[in-house]
Amino acid sequence: MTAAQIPALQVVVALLAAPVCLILRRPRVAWLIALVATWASLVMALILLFSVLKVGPISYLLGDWEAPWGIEYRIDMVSAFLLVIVTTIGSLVIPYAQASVEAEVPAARVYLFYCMYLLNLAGLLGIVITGDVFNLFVFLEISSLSSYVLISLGRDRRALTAAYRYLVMGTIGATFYVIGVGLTYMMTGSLNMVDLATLMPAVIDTRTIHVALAFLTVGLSLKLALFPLHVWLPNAYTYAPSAVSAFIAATGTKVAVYALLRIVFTVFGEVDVLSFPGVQEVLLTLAAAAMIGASATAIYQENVKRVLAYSSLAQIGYMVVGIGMESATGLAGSIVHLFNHALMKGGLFMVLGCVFLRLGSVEIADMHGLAKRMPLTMAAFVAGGLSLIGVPLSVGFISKWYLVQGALEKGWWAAVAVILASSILAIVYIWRIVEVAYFRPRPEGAPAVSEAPASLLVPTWMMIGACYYFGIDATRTLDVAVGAAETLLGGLR
Amino acid sequence: MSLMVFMAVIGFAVARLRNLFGVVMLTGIFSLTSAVLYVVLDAVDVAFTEAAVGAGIATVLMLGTLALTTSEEKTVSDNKPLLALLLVTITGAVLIYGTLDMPYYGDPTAPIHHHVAPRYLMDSAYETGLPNVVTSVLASYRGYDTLGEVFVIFTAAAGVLLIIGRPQRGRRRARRDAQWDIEHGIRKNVILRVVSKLLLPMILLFALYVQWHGDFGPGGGFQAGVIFASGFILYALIFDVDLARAVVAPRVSRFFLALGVLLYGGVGVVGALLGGNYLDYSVLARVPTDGQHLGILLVELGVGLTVAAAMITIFFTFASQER
Amino acid sequence: MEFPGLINYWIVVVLMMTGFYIVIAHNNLVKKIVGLNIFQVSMFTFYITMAKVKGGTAPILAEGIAQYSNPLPHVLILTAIVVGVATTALGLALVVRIRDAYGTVEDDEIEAQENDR
Amino acid sequence: MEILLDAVSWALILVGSVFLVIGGVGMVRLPDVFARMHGAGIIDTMGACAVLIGLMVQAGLTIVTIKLLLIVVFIMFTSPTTTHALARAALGGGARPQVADSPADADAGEGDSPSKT
Repeated sequence: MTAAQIPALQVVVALLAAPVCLILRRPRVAWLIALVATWASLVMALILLFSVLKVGPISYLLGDWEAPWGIEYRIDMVSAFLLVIVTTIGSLVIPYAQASVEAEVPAARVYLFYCMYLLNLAGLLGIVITGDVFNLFVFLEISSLSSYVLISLGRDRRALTAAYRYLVMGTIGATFYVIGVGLTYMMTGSLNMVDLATLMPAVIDTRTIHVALAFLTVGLSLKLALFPLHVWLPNAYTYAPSAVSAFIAATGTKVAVYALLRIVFTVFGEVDVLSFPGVQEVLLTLAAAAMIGASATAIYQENVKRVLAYSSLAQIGYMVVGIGMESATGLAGSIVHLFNHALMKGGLFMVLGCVFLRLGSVEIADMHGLAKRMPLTMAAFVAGGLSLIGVPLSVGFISKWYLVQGALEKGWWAAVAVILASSILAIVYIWRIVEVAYFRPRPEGAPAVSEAPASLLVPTWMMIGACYYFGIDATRTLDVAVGAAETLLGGLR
Repeated sequence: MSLMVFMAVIGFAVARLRNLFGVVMLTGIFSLTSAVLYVVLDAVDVAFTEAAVGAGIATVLMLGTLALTTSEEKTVSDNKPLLALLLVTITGAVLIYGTLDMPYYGDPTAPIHHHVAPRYLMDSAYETGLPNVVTSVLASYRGYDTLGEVFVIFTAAAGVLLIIGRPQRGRRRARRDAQWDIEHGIRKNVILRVVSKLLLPMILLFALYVQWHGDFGPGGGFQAGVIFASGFILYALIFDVDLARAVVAPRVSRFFLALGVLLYGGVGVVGALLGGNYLDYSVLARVPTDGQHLGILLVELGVGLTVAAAMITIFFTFASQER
Repeated sequence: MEFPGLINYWIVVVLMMTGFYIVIAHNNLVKKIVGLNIFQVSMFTFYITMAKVKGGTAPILAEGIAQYSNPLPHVLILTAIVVGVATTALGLALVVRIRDAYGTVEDDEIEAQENDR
Repeated sequence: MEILLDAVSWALILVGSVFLVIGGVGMVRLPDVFARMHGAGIIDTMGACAVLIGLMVQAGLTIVTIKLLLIVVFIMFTSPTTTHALARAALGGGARPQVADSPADADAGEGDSPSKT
């Protein structure tokens, strides 16, 4: 019985664990429930991935009502891959979060923190797995609401304004998305993605559908912080508690990119949206602006978390370039970059969590000569930084390699130049921090700082180790990514 | 149509007005007018919810925030009206451009009336056996949306607890300065107390009626939960908030908050255990329609519990803030 | 007669843009939440106007009634209303905390305080 | 008999709506908070109840009539209480009614209390 129910249980286990955390108000028990729930959803995600590899897309009817009437879960290669990404990060951040949350969240509310964390995870899983456009909005709201609350828990008072601004922009994005869904529903009469894809060619030339596509993309690009609409992201990642910024940086924007992929390639698949006049150019220029602009600003930041936030903006630019290329290799590059970036950024933010736990601040000025006191943490930072730059043998290299290959195939020299330029800028801002930590003498007045506790270091090193493991033996992630690109593009060819 | 013009006028007034109390009142009126508009447009369930939730709870919460932030007046410093106006007109123009190919208002040949909806209208009578099609679609056909939505309310309540919840060590008598006399005034005021005592049982009775009447007429879990909570909010407004907290201890409201959600999720899990997919009610009883009836009643109860507990928790957290 | 056919949608668009303008142009944090509220309520009106069928009654099955309005947008809006209230509640809770932390609810004053520290 | 019932109900509804208009105009024109409350009072009591009774006559002896009756009873309870609470709050808020309308007092009365809230 349970084998057939796994798609539903994937989301429901994490969803129902949250109220259980609320009832049992002890932090220790809440942490345990969160651990069990996240690891269970990781196991389920892996089972789903293997069954999708074997059997092909799975369809699961909620409440036994057929597709366009009831809500349907469609899991194909892309969503199974995303499920594994989100659950891996979710289950790695939990053991890490135990010590780091004790330090940053007032003790009386730690159980509520885990409740919110589980809701955020369940919301993200719900977005990835659903095959219904409106259901995606509902789970988008669950994950966004819980991430607003999680961000506002930061110790610095600016976390509150960061959460508030993210709430206002996120709600506008979600409302734009619903307007887009309303317009498509008005012209086609259905909410199911596959059903929409079949009905779309008939109505594609109407102006309403063009406007609907515009609203859907603007709404989602607000969520994934594409260049002009990224204003909320730097503050949100910088002032959130470190465990929260590690989780949100690694999964939040990735799921929004997935939703954009799903809309562009599945719902509007048959209609080859990217060949419309101007759409591809706009997307690529925005992505290029994101890559160059964000990497440049990252160099001048004082707070290391803010540096990483701006570098996330640049990495999102990479993914959007991959989407813009609309070729198998380009798309595979951006999909595999989803996974690689999640690992890198998650690992780097965890490193900063260790630094914050010991030092109480992540400003560059306070990190002089830190490597001597916290060798393991800073070594992890160097490894993560190198993989971010895209040094061979690291995951960053794999995704950059595929993106460059895709760009060469299409003959876009500008894109190749932008990718390389942004990697060079990445070297600059990573080196700036490494230089401060390793080569500056530790000032006398600085507090005596000891190495981060094992409970923080082990998950951090597992994340950074995964960066290099999947860098070297990239076969598994790559054939999933290429398969995913095929299924998405399958709609077009 | 005229109601819409009326709403547009209210919208402009809200944009112009400086005094925040006026703005909040106008938002309440805006929601009420939209509720009347929904009745005219045959959306009775939505009108019910919009009036109860949009006009009721949202306005009460905003007034609570204004009382806490004590900034009735808004400083006059619109430093970027032109840029905003430009952006708004562009979005508006794109939307109006989009409406040009839309099917005309209310024409029965529009695609949405032919693709998915006819099945709900035709078959829901004998598939779920409920006259109110909206409730059967809400709870059964698209029951998963409603589960997600109950979790949205759950997130909001837990979030408010997390953001401004203050651990209450027992019922401490809070000393309030000016606030105390006004509140004292209300408590001493006989007329209000007597009338609210008369009204309270009616409100709670009406809430239960709305809860169970959802299958046959407009009503259901959300509206019932909100009306139930408004009874307690009235009690808290008239009598002191600490008294109200004694009636519904925070721990109890937190428990019901989680209970409702677990009930809803649990019904789904039971359906899955009995062989159907998740949230499949027809396996709950021998005859499928009875199963649907049972499932929808339980699910609506779960929704009602969570929404009531969420609104009570949110209001009490707001009300017990110290300025 | 093309004219009345779309006039409803144009008014709904005007409503949406009013709400959108309030959110963008006004500094007061509570005013922004009010703007969000209006923006969402007008989006609900858009869905409900879409669902209306001329000559149709409320989708409650009763004998002798042939034409019903479309129930699906009503269900979607029931979900969206609750989402709107949840966002408003969270936004207001954040406003209260910001008021405690910064002493003001005006966006520009907050920004001024933020830059100096 | 049928025409008589219709005539009565239409008359009641017309009277009710006239009162509503008067109340509305009263709310706008009257200078003082407490005076304006009279306008609001008219709307609640005479206007709404007349229209409702007109509808009840129209609906004849059905469930709907009982529901309308309940609404009338509910309005009869709540509207005076709300007006009372409003008056008390206005007094609490510092508004003082304009008592004697002799010019001397009016200016003095006008000067110190901002009655036009």
